[in-house]
Amino acid sequence: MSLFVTITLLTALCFAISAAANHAGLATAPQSAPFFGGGTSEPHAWQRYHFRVYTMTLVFIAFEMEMMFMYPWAVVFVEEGLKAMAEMGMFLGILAIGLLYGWREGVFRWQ
Amino acid sequence: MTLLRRLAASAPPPVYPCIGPGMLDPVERLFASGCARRALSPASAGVLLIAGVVPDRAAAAIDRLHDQVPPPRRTVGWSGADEPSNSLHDAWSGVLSGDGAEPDRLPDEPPNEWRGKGDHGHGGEGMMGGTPYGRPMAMTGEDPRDGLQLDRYTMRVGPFAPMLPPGLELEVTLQGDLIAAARVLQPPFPQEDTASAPPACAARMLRLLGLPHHADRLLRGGRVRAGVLCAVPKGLGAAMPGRDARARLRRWLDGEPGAAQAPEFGALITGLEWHEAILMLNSWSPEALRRAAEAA
Amino acid sequence: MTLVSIIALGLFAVWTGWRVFVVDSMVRASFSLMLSFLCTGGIALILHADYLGAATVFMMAVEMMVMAIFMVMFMMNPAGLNPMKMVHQERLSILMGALAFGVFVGAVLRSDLPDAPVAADRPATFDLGTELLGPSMLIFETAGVTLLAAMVAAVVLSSRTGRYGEADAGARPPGLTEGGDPAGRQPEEGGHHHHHH
Amino acid sequence: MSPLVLTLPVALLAGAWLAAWIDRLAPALWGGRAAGPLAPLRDGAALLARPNATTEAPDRLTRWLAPGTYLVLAAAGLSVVPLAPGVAAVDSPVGIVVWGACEALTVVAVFLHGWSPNSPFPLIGAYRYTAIGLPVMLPSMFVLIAAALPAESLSLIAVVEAQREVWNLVRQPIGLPLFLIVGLTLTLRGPFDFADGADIAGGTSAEESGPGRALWQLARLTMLTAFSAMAATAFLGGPLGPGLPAPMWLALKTVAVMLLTILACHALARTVPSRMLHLLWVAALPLSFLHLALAGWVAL
Repeated sequence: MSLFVTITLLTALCFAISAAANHAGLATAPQSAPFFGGGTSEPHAWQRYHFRVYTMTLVFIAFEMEMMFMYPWAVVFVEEGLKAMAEMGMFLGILAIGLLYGWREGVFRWQ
Repeated sequence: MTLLRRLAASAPPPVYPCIGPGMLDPVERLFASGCARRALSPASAGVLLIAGVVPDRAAAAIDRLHDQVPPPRRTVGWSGADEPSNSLHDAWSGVLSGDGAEPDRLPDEPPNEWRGKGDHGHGGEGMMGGTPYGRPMAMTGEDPRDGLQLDRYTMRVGPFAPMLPPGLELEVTLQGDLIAAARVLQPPFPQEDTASAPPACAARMLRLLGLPHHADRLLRGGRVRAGVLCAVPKGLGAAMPGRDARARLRRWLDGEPGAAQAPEFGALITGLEWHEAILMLNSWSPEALRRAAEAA
Repeated sequence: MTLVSIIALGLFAVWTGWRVFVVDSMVRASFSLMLSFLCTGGIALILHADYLGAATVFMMAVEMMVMAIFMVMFMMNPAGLNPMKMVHQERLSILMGALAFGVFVGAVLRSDLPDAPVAADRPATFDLGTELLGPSMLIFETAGVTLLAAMVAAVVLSSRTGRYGEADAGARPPGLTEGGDPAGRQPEEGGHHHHHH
Repeated sequence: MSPLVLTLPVALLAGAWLAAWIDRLAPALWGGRAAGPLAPLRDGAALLARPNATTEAPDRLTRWLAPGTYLVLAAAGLSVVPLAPGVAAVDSPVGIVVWGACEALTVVAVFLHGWSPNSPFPLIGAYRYTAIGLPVMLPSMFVLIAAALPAESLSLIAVVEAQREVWNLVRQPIGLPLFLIVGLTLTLRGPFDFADGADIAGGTSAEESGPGRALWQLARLTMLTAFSAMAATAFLGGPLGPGLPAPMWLALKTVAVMLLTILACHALARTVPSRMLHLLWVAALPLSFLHLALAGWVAL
């Protein structure tokens, strides 16, 4: 509860500051043209942006989901002892297979 | 308010330089001396510095950059003969007080008229059509790497882009941050030999690697250890084996001059990611790039 | 205070969830959905399900970030520069939504909710860990292998490069009629592609 | 809610000023001129005295949300850090996960900052940062989970208590270097500044001026403060120490981590994003596997 209240208060404060800082008047067309070091462009910059490492993000999400199991595991690690250690070996093994496979298929590069 | 303005006036003025022929080295030394801060974009500047006599072909670009400096703004001309730091500071004080602010040079017209047009009065038509808020949307096309046909975005960069030699104008078609096509529109301006000297060239590359203090040290005549070379990927811009961007930076750091003429670089940067392409271009001296562009 | 916060978060979650279908920009839609999930994470925090709440926020931030990337990549007019309607089969959707809502509300009202308050200082994360290493070990391991399968499937389906050459080598888009010419882009002769590594 | 929350803005602002000053002292290491303690205020004033720039058809809502979110995340991250043994502004039993959530949302804030101006260089910066910022979270999770092992808890107060005998820096020596990668990424610095690089003319900040720009820079510095405090807690025993009052120890250790981060920022070169991504997955990630295995072995 205290975390929730604190974050709510902080959010209100920071967004108020941000609102005050981002107050912008009206700019003329040449003032608001995008920057190309003197050059120009016709279309909007917003586009179906070709994000080059999309496969990496998918592997990352699966990886991250597995990692979420590790937090409760860390809490009981010392208590459970060897059982937890073996568990971790298995866990890291599974993750390592995913990592090796992705590396072998070359997904951690700009495609 | 006056306290804020007094504090601001004592800060190094943020200056966006438009560098003409023969002025690259003096401008770089000016910023390395610390009397002004080089702004990487006009939006983050208060003063526009026109260094040297800029050819007519770049006049429109100067107008555009001038208007992109948020008002109030000032322009300072510099021929290289005198010490400009006083006039830069005067201009900066003028910017802060708002006296003698310069109006826009270009008319207040959007790239395409959009008000009141189209389906909703914002210039757009249907899903992708029209010119919403003055510009069309990018359209899909072939991709050089993974074959996903996503949008191609064409822009003309330069002649005063901070990551390119002054005068160089490139037409670049990007897909994401990958250069799908590139064409040289105008060659870089001719520069004095000092601008192509090994320390000056190495300093430019070091800035792109995020090491401005190392770069300043080189310009002051100091040395930089070769450990920074690891950051330049092997084989980038290799004309032949062992002659890649990393090798060229190594020669510069050792004080040896680089090649007198670069290969035709429009084709070389095609297919590269933007950061790689910019590093590669800066691994040749501005003169080498100019000769290559004029030969093509 | 607790009740008021939960109601406020719930209303905000519903509002941001509704915004997902109203805004034109894919980025705004993705992050509206993220806000909606953050609110449910906040409710879990208030109810002292600390790990569950913080983990929800963590996971949803990452997942909605990736979703925004894919939405912008593959949707027409991704920034919503032209106004558009993001919903299809509106009437049916509303009907199904109302029906689902009714079923869930009915289930909540009809079920016998437990009334055994748990002490606020109960080590819930510890209990969760013991459960994962004890009775639920098999489920936990199965989840690990399932996620590995998801990783491999994601790579197989979305990566063009690989050990056995390009994934689309020799592939032809299907024709619009049976046995007809490939629709859309014509496959290139020989499939030459410049590759840089 | 503890009244200690009121210390957060003070600590963040003081930390931001100190970090900005250390940044301006750094050139002296390479023979340049070091600036005085007023220099950050001067540069801040130079930004505040200028108007905000706008771009064509920007996303005003996200432009407003991005720096505010970044600032909130720095404050929320700092709120779970214990200021004295057993005392934190927010005593969360899952402080480590809360910090992880702040890291994840930072990627969102930086992405929105680059997306909102509708301009190519900020857009490239936003996507490039996302490509690096997401995988950087994995070493961060491994490192913090390893720090939680000897504490048998996800609470940072317990993490501090577990370091009474020996600091995690000694027990888990690879942890701090790996965590520095996270800090450099979270604060868009040096070798991991893929959002605001020089090759894209300042990246996500290229189209910004005035107070909006000042707020973004301030948020980066506050995030550095929060990160340094978190690293000091996870590896250097946080507020533990003889003689001095506990918060003083925390402050000293925070400044030590801050110095280290700023030094790494100025001394290390940034490579191209494609290569960095590859290095993160094939070098940093296996290294964090090893780190966790070693930490587990030591903890048993």
